Amino acid sequence: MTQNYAPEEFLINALAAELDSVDHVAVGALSPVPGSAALLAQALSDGEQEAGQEARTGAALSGPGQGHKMRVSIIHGDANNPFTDGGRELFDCAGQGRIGAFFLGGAQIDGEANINLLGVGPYPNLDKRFNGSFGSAYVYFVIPKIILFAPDHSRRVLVDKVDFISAPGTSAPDVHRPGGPKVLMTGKCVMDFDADRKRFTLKSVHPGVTVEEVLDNTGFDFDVPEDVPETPAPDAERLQLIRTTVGPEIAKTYPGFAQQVLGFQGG
Amino acid sequence: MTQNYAPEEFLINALAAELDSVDHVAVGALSPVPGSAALLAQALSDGEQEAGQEARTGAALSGPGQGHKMRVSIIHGDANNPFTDGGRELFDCAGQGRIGAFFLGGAQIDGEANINLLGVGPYPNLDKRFNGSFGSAYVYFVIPKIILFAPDHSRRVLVDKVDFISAPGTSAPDVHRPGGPKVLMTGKCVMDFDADRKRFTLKSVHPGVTVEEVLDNTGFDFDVPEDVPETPAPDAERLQLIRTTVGPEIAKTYPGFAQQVLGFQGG
Amino acid sequence: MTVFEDLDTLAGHVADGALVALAPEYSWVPMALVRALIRHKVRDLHLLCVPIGGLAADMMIGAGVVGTLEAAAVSLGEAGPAPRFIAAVEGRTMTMRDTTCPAIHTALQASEKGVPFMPLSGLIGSDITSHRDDWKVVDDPLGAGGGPIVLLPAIKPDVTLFHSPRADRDGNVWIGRRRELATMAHASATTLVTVETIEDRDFLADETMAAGTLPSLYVTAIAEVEGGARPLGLTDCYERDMDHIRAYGKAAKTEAGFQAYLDEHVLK
Amino acid sequence: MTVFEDLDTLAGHVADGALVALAPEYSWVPMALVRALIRHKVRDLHLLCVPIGGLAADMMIGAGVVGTLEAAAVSLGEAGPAPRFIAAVEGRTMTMRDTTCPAIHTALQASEKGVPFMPLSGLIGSDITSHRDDWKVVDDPLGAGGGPIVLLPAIKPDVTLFHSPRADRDGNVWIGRRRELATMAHASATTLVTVETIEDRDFLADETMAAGTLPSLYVTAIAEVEGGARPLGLTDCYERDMDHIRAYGKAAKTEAGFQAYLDEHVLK
Repeated sequence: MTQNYAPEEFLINALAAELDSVDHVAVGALSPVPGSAALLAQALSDGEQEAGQEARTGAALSGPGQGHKMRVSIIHGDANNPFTDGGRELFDCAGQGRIGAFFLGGAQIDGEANINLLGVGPYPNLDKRFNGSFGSAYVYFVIPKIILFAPDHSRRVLVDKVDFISAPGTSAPDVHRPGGPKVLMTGKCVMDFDADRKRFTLKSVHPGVTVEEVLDNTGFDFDVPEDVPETPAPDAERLQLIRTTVGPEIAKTYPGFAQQVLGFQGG
Repeated sequence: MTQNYAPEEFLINALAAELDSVDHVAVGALSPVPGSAALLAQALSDGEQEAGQEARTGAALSGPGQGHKMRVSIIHGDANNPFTDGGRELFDCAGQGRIGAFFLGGAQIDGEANINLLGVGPYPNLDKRFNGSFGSAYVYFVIPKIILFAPDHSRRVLVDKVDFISAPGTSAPDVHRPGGPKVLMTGKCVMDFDADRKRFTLKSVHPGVTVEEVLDNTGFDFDVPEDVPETPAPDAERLQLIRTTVGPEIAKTYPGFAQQVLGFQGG
Repeated sequence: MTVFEDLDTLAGHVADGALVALAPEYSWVPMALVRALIRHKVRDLHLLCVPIGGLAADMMIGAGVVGTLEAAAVSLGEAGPAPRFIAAVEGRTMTMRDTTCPAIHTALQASEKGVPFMPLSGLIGSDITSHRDDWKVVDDPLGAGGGPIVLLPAIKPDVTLFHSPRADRDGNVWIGRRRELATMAHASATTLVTVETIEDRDFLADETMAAGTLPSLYVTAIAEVEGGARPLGLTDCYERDMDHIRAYGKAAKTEAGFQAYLDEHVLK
Repeated sequence: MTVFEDLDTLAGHVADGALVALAPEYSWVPMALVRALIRHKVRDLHLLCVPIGGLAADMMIGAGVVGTLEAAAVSLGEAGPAPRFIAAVEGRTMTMRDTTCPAIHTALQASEKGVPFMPLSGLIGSDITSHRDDWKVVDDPLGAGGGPIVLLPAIKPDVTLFHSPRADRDGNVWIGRRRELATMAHASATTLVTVETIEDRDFLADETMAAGTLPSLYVTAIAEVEGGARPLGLTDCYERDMDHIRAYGKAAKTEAGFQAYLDEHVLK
């Protein structure tokens, strides 16, 4: 199948769809694709807003936050970084319930949505060490919509049981937990997570991917509904938005990515 | 007895003597006399430093903090206010052990050094309400040298038992308490406080005041040693320092006080 | 998203019975907004002074706006005691929750961090503590032999109110070194700000300005009100009017004198 | 009182075995000071990354400076994994205390406030928590039915290290919106700062500058070191040198390559 978009552009579009109706999306370090997805969702939300509202008056000062309907905060970003209270502010802000969605990765993710960012092997005697757990052990609890992002869909990443729980997918009922995993986006499919059942359900497969291929490459059990639709690919208008609106904005934080993947030059 | 100084100047001098060898003195709101005392102690400490050290080289950048040996922080002051972390910083700074001395007043002070800044009568049904306890319930515990300052030496202020304990003079041994009251300065005398014995001892009486007068005007029991010296009055050199060095500095925060009491004009 | 409104619309966000946190007394107090709340006849507020009340608190108490007051102290500063506060406490016409400065800062920090409580040193043996049934003295819960310590439950204001010299076009507000204003806004559900002026620039694009800026993320609505802190002062903008405050302190010693002040300076 | 020193004297304040807090990796990292510590052969540090380590931590680990590392993660960012860190953990040549970003911020805030612990949400059920015997999961000690919560003991660093664009003649240091640097300094016994330049002015006399200033009260000593964060970046001063960092990441994959890097860039 011939595509007129890069795999990253497909994922940016698919991730953005999961951010519909979120007020405030925060994006962590080293996350060009999630960051672009958030900026795309913002641009789409602005478009809806403009279509649905009266002509604005007193433009420049009519509404702060640049009039964006959705707020996007890119941590440590050279743009779209609203934080002025030091490294703790992202976490405090999340604890206050002011962040609606956030992305987490996982070197390992298991069927109960436990994530491992730390290493492989019997802790502390690891066979393979990764970077570490970052803030996952906290944000996974307090941000309502955590989107797990694992572009490498393989049995190496999607395992039956993680070797180390950086952050658990679910908690006992008496644990204060307003947040948690809702969606898993991989390079092959989208899955929804149900915390009560501690189980993923296949939501859609990406163009050219079969359910069998997903099953073959996933190390944990999950539910497969009768009909599995295809994850929508970005249309021409959407690609235009990614390249002309998102590109220049994400270039302020990830110039290399913007140039190599989205074809954005200069800035 | 004819004096060539104001009563406030006497107290500024006497309070400054109690600040000898303190690294960092903080002064709260509405405290022109303690503030002036702290600035005098700083000036005296600078004088000793200069007398005792080699000629300085590379003056401007040889030592930050203006080369003052003693640091004086005047809370909310328009000068000598080093705080940049909001209202909590004074208290955090004290909790870190970075403040050596602080002044507290008391509408009532009793013989166990309990202080009452809140009101007279059976709480909460007070007969007479005062401003409130401010930060006393905390700073009294964490700042090593609290100097109680009660210019009105009377049985109305120095009572047998306070009606309300804004902050207790002593604590049980298991309570974390690196700080507490060390000295009581009144308009008539100086007393030392011994936390182990929960008791004040008369240290000196101000010029023209007798021990009997102190006993008559104090509502609590205290120890009186065989010999009670006179509290030193400021000599000409010290008065000069108060009026020419302290005056302009305290005028930045208390212009009316500097003008009316210390005779400092302008600035 | 922050919105720009006029003063009366801004005041309309404060509902009867709300827990309202007010900027510290020595500066940045939104006096024009306080006067608007009095005109709007807002009632039964739980007013939290951070941590000390002054002219604003005294006026709101006198005008019957405050049902419960939580403060470490209330005073007019060099202008003496706060007369309506003292009358309300001595006359038992208002519920008084006595506290101490760092306890207010700490309880707001607990909400800022989204935790149910925070520990604070000191306080043990104070009658403040023995009368606060929401505070709890526990043995060191770490079990490390640290002795007893006080746990303060989080205070989560419904509304924070303050005045600032300036906001930018995006609703970011300059707070300078008054960082308690950030803690208050972080801890609160709603933050209402009056400013001297709204500038057509982006404070966050300038690292020097950004350091003293409360991001619009925490700002619900802003009204441009020149002189909005008068007769109190505002850093680098204007000094407080001590004559006015002293005259208030004198007038407000009686109910009639206070009403006359209200009629002349607030209601007309 | 803060003193002004040269870089080597500054490095001399860091004793073997000290608990050292290091500025966050994305900027303001005192690389020249880190290189000086390596040259001074400081040993057995307990290095606390606030909260993430990078080039500085990796170099210190590789050079044998670090006995214990406490960090939420270590990485060279876009230049990939931190090779000496990974070799030390996998080779068990260093004690690793795994943690999570907000736990480090919170434990420093506990020291800032002078309390023995602070609570933090989340963490329960993470293997980080189950392996930290200094963290304690307790039932809501308020007894308000809040459920279990984790208490983190205060972390009190012996020394905090960072680099800044500027200090003033009084030893006040510009930190801008990098406010974790204030928390670190507040929490630490000693704070050592390198700066691009010492300016002959008083930051605290200017309310705009004051908002982003760490007062000299918390600053032990300062050394003027131009380019002191290179090859990392410094806000509004210079960008990080990605080619250099990538070359380091490649060289440090082997012990020999790392030694060659040290010989060329640190020891010579």
